[in-house]
Amino acid sequence: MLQITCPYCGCRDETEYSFGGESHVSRPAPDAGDAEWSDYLFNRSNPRGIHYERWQHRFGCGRWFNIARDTVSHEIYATYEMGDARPDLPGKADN
Amino acid sequence: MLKHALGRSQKWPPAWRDAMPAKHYDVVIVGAGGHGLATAYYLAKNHGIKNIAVLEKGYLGGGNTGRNTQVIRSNYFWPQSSAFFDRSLQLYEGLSKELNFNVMLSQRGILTLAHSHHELEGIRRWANAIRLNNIDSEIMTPEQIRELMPLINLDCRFPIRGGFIQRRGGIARHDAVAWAYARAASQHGVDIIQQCEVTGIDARAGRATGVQTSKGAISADKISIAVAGHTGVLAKMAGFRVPVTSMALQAMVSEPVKPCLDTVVLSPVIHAYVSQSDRGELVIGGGADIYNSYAQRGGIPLLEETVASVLELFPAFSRLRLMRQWAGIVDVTPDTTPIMGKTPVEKLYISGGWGTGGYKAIPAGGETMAYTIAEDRPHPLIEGFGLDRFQSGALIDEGAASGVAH
Amino acid sequence: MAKRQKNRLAEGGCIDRSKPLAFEFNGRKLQGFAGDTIASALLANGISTVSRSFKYHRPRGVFSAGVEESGGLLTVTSGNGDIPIVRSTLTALAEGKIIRSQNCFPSVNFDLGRSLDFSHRLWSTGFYNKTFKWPHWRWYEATIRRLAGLGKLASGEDNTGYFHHNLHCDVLIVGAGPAGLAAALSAANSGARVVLAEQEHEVGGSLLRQAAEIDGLEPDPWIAATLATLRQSGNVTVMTSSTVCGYYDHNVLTIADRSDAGVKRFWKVRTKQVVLATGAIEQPLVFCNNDRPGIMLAASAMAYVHRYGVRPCASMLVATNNDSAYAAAFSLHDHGVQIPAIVDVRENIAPALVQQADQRGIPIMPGSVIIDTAGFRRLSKARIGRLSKDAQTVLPASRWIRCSGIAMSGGFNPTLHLYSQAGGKLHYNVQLACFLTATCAQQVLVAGAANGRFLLPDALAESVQAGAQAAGNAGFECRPVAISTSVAGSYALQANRISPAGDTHRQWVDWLHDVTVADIEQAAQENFVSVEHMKRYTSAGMSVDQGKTSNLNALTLLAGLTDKPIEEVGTTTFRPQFMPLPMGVIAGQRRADFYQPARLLPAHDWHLAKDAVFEDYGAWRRPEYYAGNGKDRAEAIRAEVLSVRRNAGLFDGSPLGKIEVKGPDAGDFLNRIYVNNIQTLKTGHIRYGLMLNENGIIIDDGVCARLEDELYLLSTTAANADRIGGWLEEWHQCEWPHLELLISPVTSQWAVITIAGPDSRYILQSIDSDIDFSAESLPHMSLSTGVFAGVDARVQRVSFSGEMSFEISVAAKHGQTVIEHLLASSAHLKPVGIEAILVLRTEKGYLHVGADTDGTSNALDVGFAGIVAKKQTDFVGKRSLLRARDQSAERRQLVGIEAVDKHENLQAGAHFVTTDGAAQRSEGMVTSACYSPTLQRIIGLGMLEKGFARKGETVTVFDAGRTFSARITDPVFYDPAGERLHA
Amino acid sequence: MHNRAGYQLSDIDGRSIVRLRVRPQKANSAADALHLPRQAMQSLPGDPASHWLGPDQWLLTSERKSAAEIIATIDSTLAGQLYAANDLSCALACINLSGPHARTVLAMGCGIDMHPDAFAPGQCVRTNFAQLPLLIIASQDAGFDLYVDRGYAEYLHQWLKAAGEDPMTQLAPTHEA
Ligand SMILES: Cc1cc2nc3c(=O)[nH]c(=O)nc-3n(C[C@H](O)[C@H](O)[C@H](O)COP(=O)(O)OP(=O)(O)OC[C@H]3O[C@@H](n4cnc5c(N)ncnc54)[C@H](O)[C@@H]3O)c2cc1C
Ligand SMILES: NC(=O)c1ccc[n+]([C@@H]2O[C@H](COP(=O)([O-])OP(=O)(O)OC[C@H]3O[C@@H](n4cnc5c(N)ncnc54)[C@H](O)[C@@H]3O)[C@@H](O)[C@H]2O)c1
Ligand SMILES: Cc1cc2nc3c(=O)[nH]c(=O)nc-3n(C[C@H](O)[C@H](O)[C@H](O)COP(=O)(O)O)c2cc1C
Ligand SMILES: [Zn+2]
Repeated sequence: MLQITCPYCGCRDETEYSFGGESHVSRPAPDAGDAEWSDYLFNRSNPRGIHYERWQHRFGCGRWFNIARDTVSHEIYATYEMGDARPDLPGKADN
Repeated sequence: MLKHALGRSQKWPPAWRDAMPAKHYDVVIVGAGGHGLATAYYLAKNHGIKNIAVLEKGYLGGGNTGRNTQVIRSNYFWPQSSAFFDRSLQLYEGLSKELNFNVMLSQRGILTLAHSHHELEGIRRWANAIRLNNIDSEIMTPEQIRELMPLINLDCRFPIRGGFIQRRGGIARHDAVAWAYARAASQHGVDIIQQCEVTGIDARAGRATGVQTSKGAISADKISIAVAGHTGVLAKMAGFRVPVTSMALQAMVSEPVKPCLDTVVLSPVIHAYVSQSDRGELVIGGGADIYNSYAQRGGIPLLEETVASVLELFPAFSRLRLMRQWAGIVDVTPDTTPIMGKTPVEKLYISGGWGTGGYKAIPAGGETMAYTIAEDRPHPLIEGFGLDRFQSGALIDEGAASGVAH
Repeated sequence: MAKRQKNRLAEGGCIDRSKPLAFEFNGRKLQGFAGDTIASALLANGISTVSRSFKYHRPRGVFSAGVEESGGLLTVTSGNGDIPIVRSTLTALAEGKIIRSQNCFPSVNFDLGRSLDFSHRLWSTGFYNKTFKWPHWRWYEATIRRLAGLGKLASGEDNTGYFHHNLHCDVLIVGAGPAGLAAALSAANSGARVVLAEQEHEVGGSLLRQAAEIDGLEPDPWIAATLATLRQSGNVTVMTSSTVCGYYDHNVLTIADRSDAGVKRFWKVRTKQVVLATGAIEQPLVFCNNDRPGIMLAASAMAYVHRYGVRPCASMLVATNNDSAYAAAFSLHDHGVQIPAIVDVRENIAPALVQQADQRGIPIMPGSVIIDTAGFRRLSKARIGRLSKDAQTVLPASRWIRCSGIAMSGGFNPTLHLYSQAGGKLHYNVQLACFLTATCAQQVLVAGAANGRFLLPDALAESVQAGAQAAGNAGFECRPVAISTSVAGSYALQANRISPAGDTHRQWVDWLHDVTVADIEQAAQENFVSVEHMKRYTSAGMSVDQGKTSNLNALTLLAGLTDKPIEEVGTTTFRPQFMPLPMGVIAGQRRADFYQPARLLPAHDWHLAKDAVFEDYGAWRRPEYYAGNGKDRAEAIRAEVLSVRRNAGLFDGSPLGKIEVKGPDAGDFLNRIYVNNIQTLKTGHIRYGLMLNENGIIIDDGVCARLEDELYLLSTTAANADRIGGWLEEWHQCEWPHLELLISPVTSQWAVITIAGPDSRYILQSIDSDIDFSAESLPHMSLSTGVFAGVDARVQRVSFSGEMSFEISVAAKHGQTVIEHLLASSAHLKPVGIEAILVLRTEKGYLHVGADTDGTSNALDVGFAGIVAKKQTDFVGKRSLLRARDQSAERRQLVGIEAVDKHENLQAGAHFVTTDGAAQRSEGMVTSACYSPTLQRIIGLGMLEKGFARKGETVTVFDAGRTFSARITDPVFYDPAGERLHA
Repeated sequence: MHNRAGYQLSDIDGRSIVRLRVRPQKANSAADALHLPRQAMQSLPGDPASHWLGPDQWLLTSERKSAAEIIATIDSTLAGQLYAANDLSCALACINLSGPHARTVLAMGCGIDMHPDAFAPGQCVRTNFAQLPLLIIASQDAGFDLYVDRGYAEYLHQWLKAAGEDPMTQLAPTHEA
C-alpha cells in the first residue's frame, strides 16, 4: 500500500487519495487540430521510470498535488504543489 | 507417452530449439508472449515466411500470457469485437489438435451477474447485442444460477437478480498456450531467442530497418511489436506515442481443493471473477491497482477488495486459504479495444493495447497480425483496431457500452 | 479411554503434562498435552502415516516441525466446520479436535488412489499436455479434476470472527528466535516503537529445540527473562501465532494473527524499518523413496524431543551433509531414540563431532549417502552406499540398515521470502550452499540464520547490532545491548544433497506435488530450462508450501542438468502469501452489510414504515416503490404514476447531488463546465444543463440555479454527486486555479421533497408558508425561499415528471416532519418511489443519463446540436464534438419508440435491427421502456442510427430471439407542448 | 466468554456545524481574523471550536451558538472577501467514541497512527474509515468525536458496534482454548 505524503496533511495510505494520471499535460486551445487534440485526449507519456502525476487527497484535505514516482519501484522522489514546475531529479533517469 | 513410460532411457525431444540471433530476418517479432509466438507461427504456416525471429527479454510466455486468469469468451457488444474474438474462440476450439499439444480448453461457460433491476436491463441489452453478433448467450434467472453453482449467495449485499452465460466460454491452460505455439513455431523454423531484450528500433526515412538488442543489432525487413504492458516503451523507441496506460493487474490463487465451482463467474458490480482450475485452485481476478505501474506486483487495497468481493458471492470460501498473489502489467487503451495494425513507421507493426483481456485473443491476434505483416495491410477483422481511430474518434468502446472490458 | 502416548518422553519439553487434551484422529481416540501441536501429539501417539500425497497417493508422515510442513496437512474439525489443509505442525492441539487424513479413499492406510503410484510413469511431467487430446479434453477433464485438489472445501457455518487492525511502528522484527529476541532487546532499548511477530504459538524459535546457554541461562529461562524485559519496556508489542505474510511497497507488511481462539486478525503494519530474523529452513536430502513416513528433517526431529517431549520414532538413522545434524543425533540419542548410524556425505568430519559420537556409541558412516529405503506403510530400513572420490557416483557395495525413521539435513536455506517480496535480490553462496541477501529496494535489515549466521554466537552478535541499527535508521538512538553466549558449535557443509544413485522417478524433490528428479530431468530434456519454465512445467514449488523445501533442490538439479552455476539459474519469484491464509482474514469485517456502506435517506425510517421496497441506487438505499396493501411491484408503480398524473405525488429526492459554487468567477467557471450557456442565467432562475468529459461524452445532467449574483447551486444525479464534486475541484485546482470561486458540496444538509402533479400547487398553498406558489411569481425554472411548514425552505420549480412540480429543500433534520405534514394535509398526495419517477420521465421523454446514454453518447446524440452551435465560448468536451465522426448523421440518436402492436412486450435492452444481406445487424437499442399507465400502452426511448431523421418509420425490434415491429416517435410522449409543466 | 466492551458509543445531537472555505492564498489571514488553527490536524477549543480540515477549510462546531450565529460572525469578520460558510449541522452526524479501547477501535477502521503521541488530544484528522470519509476529533477529555455524513451514520454505528466482537476491544481479553 503506497504511503503518499500530502503536502498539507502528511503521510497517509494510498486509500485516502484518488489518482489523477499524468500531470503537466497542457490543454490545447479550442482551435487545435484533430491530431493535437487527440494527442491531448489520449496519449500519455506512460514512462517506465519517473512519472510526474497528480493525486487528490480525497478523504483528507481535498487538495490536488503532484508527485514524481518511479513506476517500477513505486518510490516517490518528490511531492510538489499543483502549479509548481516539474522538479529536477538528478541521477534519477527515466528508463 | 507410453513409449516414454516403458522405455527407461528414452530421451524427450526439446519442445523448442534455442537459437542464437542471426544478422538478418525477414520478420522480427518483439515479445514472445502468446501474441508474438502465434504471429510467428501463422506467418510461417499461412504465409510461408520462414526467416522469422521472436525476441524475448525474459523467458517465453513469462509476460501476461503466463500470468493471466485464463478466461476465454467471445460475447462482446460491438460486432467488430465479436467477430474478432469469436474467430479466436473458434481457433481455440481446434488448437490442441492444430498444435498437437493439449491446451486443456474447458468450455465450462462464463456467467456474468446482474445485481439490480437496472443492471438486468443492461444485461439484456448486452445479451441481445451478442446474439445479434451470432454468439451464444442466455439470460439466466437467480434460480438457474443457483443450480449451476450451489455455493453462490444470491442474497449478498447487492442481491443477484440474474445474469447471462456464454456456454462456449471458459478457460484454457495459459502456459500450455504459449508453449504450444512456441513448439509449433520452432518446428516451422522460427528462431525464438530468449533473454534478448530489444533496446532500440532502427528506422531510416520513416521506415523500420532493424532492432538493437542486448544480444546485438539485428536487421529486419519487417518488425512487429507484441509486448503487452511495454507497448508504450517500444513505441517510444520507434518515436511515436500510443494511447495506453500501463497498470498492474492482479490475480491470485487459493490452495487446491476438490471441485467446488464448475463455471467461470464474473460480476461487474461486486468486482471480481473466479474459476477453479483443473488442479483445484480457485483462480481469482479483480482489477488493476489505480496508478501507472511497471512493477509486476500488486498492492493491498485491491487484494482486500477482490477477496471481499469473492466472499460476497461465495461465503463458503472464507476458510479457503489464499496461496499466492501476483500481477501483470497490462496496457490499457482508452476504449479498452486493442491496437493492431500498422504504425506511423513503415514496416513496423503493432499488436498491443490488450489490456486486461488479450489472452482469449491470442489465436486470432496471431492469425490476423500475420496476415497484416505479410500483406502490409490490416486483416479485415482488425480494420477498426488501428491507431488512427483515436484521431477520428471512431472508438470501439466495449467498456463504455457493456460495463465490462475484458 | 485414551491410549498411552507411547512415544512421549517422561519429562522435558514446553508441554504441560498435567493438562491432557483428548482428540480424535481418523476415528481413533487419542490424547496429547497442552503445549502440543497436532503434529507432536500424533507423533507422541506413534502415528506415522498421516496423509496421502497429491498425485501418487503415497503414504506420508509428519515431515517437519514448522511452516515448511508437507506431510501433516490435515482436515480438522473444531466447531467451525471441517477445515482442510491445516498445518498440523503450527496448530496448537485443543480439546476435542477431530482430525482426519485427506486425499485418501477409503482410508489413509489403504488408499485406492495408490494405483496412480504404481503406474506413475504414465503421469510424468506434462502428461496432460501430451495426452487426453483425443477426441477432446472434455472427455477426461471431470475425472482429472476429481483426482486433483488437496482435501475438500471447508463445510458448515464459519463462526470465526475476522478483524482488521492497523498498526504503526518504528521497527518491525519478524521472527522471535534468538536473533529476533536479541534485535528486539536492542531496538527496545532505543525507545523506538517495536513490534515483534512470531508465527509459532510461543517465542524462542530454534532455541526451543536445542541446548544453549545465553547470558548464563538455559534457553527457557533466557526466553522468559527476555520476554519480561521486552514487556516491561512499554514500547514493544510481542505477537505470537502471528505470521508475517506479505511485504508490500513502502514498508507496509501484513500479519495474519491466530492468537485468539475463534478469532483471526489481519494486521497492516506501516513501519519505518524492518528486521527480518526469520531464521532458516532446513533442506531435505534427495534419495530413492525419501518420502516414506518416518523420514523428517533433522532439526525438526530434534524439536520434537526438546520442545514437545516426543520421540519421533524408536530408531532414527541420521543423514546429513553438514555439522548441524550431529546436534540432532546427539539430542535424539540422549532422549532415548536409537541412532543406528550417522550417514554423512563428507569424508572429513570434525574431530569434536566424531568424539561426541564415539562417546555415545553412534557409528559414523563418512562419505556415504542413503540410496534407497524400504518399508510397507512405515519405514523399516535404509540402504547406504559409499560415494566415489568425486562424489559423483556410488560404489557398488551397499548395505541395509534397519531404522524406523530418518532424520536428514541438507543444510539450511535462509527464510528470505519476505526479503524477496520487498524487492530484495538474492545471491547464491557456494560455501553455505544456500541463497543469501544481496540488495533490497526497501528499508530492511536481515539478521541471524536468515542472514546465514547459523551459529548462535554469530547470530546473537549480529542481531543486537541490527536491532539497534534499525532503531537508529528510524531516528532513534542506536543502543545495542550486550548478550553473551558460551556455545561455540560449527557449521561445516558439503553441498551435495542429491544422491547420485537410484531410480530418479522415485526421488522426491517436491513432496507436495509429487515432483521427482525424473520430472526435472524430463523438463530439462524438453528444454524447459528457464527456472520459471521448469517450475511451471513440473509444478515444483507451486503447492501450498510454495517450495520451502523443494525450490533449492530443484534448481540445484536444474543447474547440474544444464551445466550452469546455481547463481545463474536463479530462483523463482517469491510472492505473498508467505504462508497461505484464509480468505476471510483478508476480507476482515468487509462482509455482508459492511461489504459496502449503504447511504440512508434522512427520512429512511418513515419510508420503512410506509412499506417502501428498497433498492440500492449508487451508494443510496432508496424506495423503489411502496408496497402498501399487498400491491405487487408493477401494480404499485402504476398507481404511483397515476397519482402524479391525476393529483399529486410526493417523492423523496434528497440524494440529488447539491454543490454550491460561489465567487466572482463562478458563472465563468460553470460556463466552461456545462454545455449550456450559464452566463445568461438570471438570479432566481434555473437552467437544465449537460456535462461532458473532454471526449464529448455525456457524464451527467442536472439543473443549475443562480441563487445570488455570485452564488450558484448545481444539482447532479444522485449517483454522481461525489464524482462531479471531485471533477469540479479538479478543473478548478488543476486547470483554472486563477478563477476566483469556491466549491462547496452540501448534499446531505438538505432533504429534498418533490411535490409533482396538477394538485401540487394547491396542496402547497394549503400549508403555512410565506412563499408565493402562484404561476406568476414562481414560474417553471425559477426558485424562491421562505418559511414553509415552520422551517426555512428553498423551493425550486423544476420537473422530472412533466407535471407541474416543486422541489422543496429543507434542512435534513426536518425532512421527515415536512413529509408527514404534507401528506397529512391532503388525501390526494401519495408517496411515489423511484421506479414511478422513471416511468414519468420516460413518458415525458426526459433523458436518464447512464440508462439512455452510455459511455459512447455525446451531446449531439441527445439533441443538443442547437445549443452547442449557439454557444460561442469553450467548454469541456466542446472540441471533441467538432470531429467529423462526432457530427456524423450516422450516429445513434435519441428517439421515442412504441410497439406497433400495443400488447407487444417492448423491453429495455431490446435492439433495433436491420437486415444487411443475410445477417441481422443492430442499429441501436431500446434504452428505456415501460408500460405507461397514462397512455395505457408500452412506450420507450432508444438510441437509433440516424434516429432524428427517422420519426414515423417502422423498425424491427429484436429481443431474445424474437422480432416485432415498432414505430419511431418523438421522445416526448406526454404533454409535448409543455402546458402541464408550465401550468 | 464474557463481553465487556472496552469502549462506548453515543450519538451527539444538536451541535451546530459550519464549514468555512476560503481561497488558499487567503487562508492565513482568515485564520488569524477568526482565530482558527493554522496547523495541519489542529483543533482549537472555543465557542465555536474550530478544526483544521485542509489548507483552505475548517469545521466550526458549537453546542450553544446556532449555525446562523456562527455564520454571522464570519460574515462580519470576512466581509468583502471571498469565502463560503455552509451550515452542515444536518449534513454531518456526530458519534462520540470513548473508553480505554477507543483507539483500538479507530485503528481497526483506518490507517491513521492512533498512538497518543501521533494523534494527541487537541488534534483532528480526516480519513478513509471503513470506506467512509470521516472526521475524527480527539478531544481533551471526552474521547473522540466522529463526524460522518448523516446518510452513513447508521452504517458507521453498526460497524463500530461490531468491532466489539473482537476480544481485543474488550476490557478483559478472553483467551479461551
Ligand atoms: C492478472 C491478469 C489476468 C488476465 N486475465 C485475462 C483473462 O482472464 N482473459 C484474457 O483474455 N486476458 C487476460 N489477461 C490479459 C492477457 O494476459 C494479455 O492481454 C495477453 O497475455 C497479452 O499477450 P501478449 O503476447 O501480447 O503479451 P505478453 O504475454 O505479456 O508477452 C509480451 C512479451 O514481451 C516481452 N517484452 C517486453 N518488452 C520487451 C523488449 N523490450 N524486448 C523483448 N521482449 C520484450 C515480455 O517479456 C513478454 O514476454 C490478463 C492479464 C493479467 C495480467
Ligand atoms: N544448527 C544449525 O545449523 C542452525 C541452522 C539454523 C538455525 N540455527 C539456530 O538458530 C539460530 C539463529 O536464530 P534465528 O533467530 O536467526 O532463527 P530461528 O530459526 O531461531 O528463528 C526464526 C523465527 O522466525 C519465525 N518466522 C519465520 N518466518 C516468519 C514469518 N514470516 N512470520 C513470523 N515469524 C516467522 C520462525 O517461526 C522462527 O521462530 C542460530 O544461531 C542457531 O542456533 C541453527
Ligand atoms: C491460472 C493460473 C494458475 C496458477 N496456479 C498456481 C498454483 O497452483 N500454485 C502456484 O504457486 N502458483 C500458481 N500460479 C501463479 C504462478 O506461480 C505465478 O505467480 C504467476 O504465473 C506469475 O508469475 P511470477 O509470480 O513468477 O511473476 C498460477 C497462475 C495462473 C495464471
Ligand atoms: Zn491532504
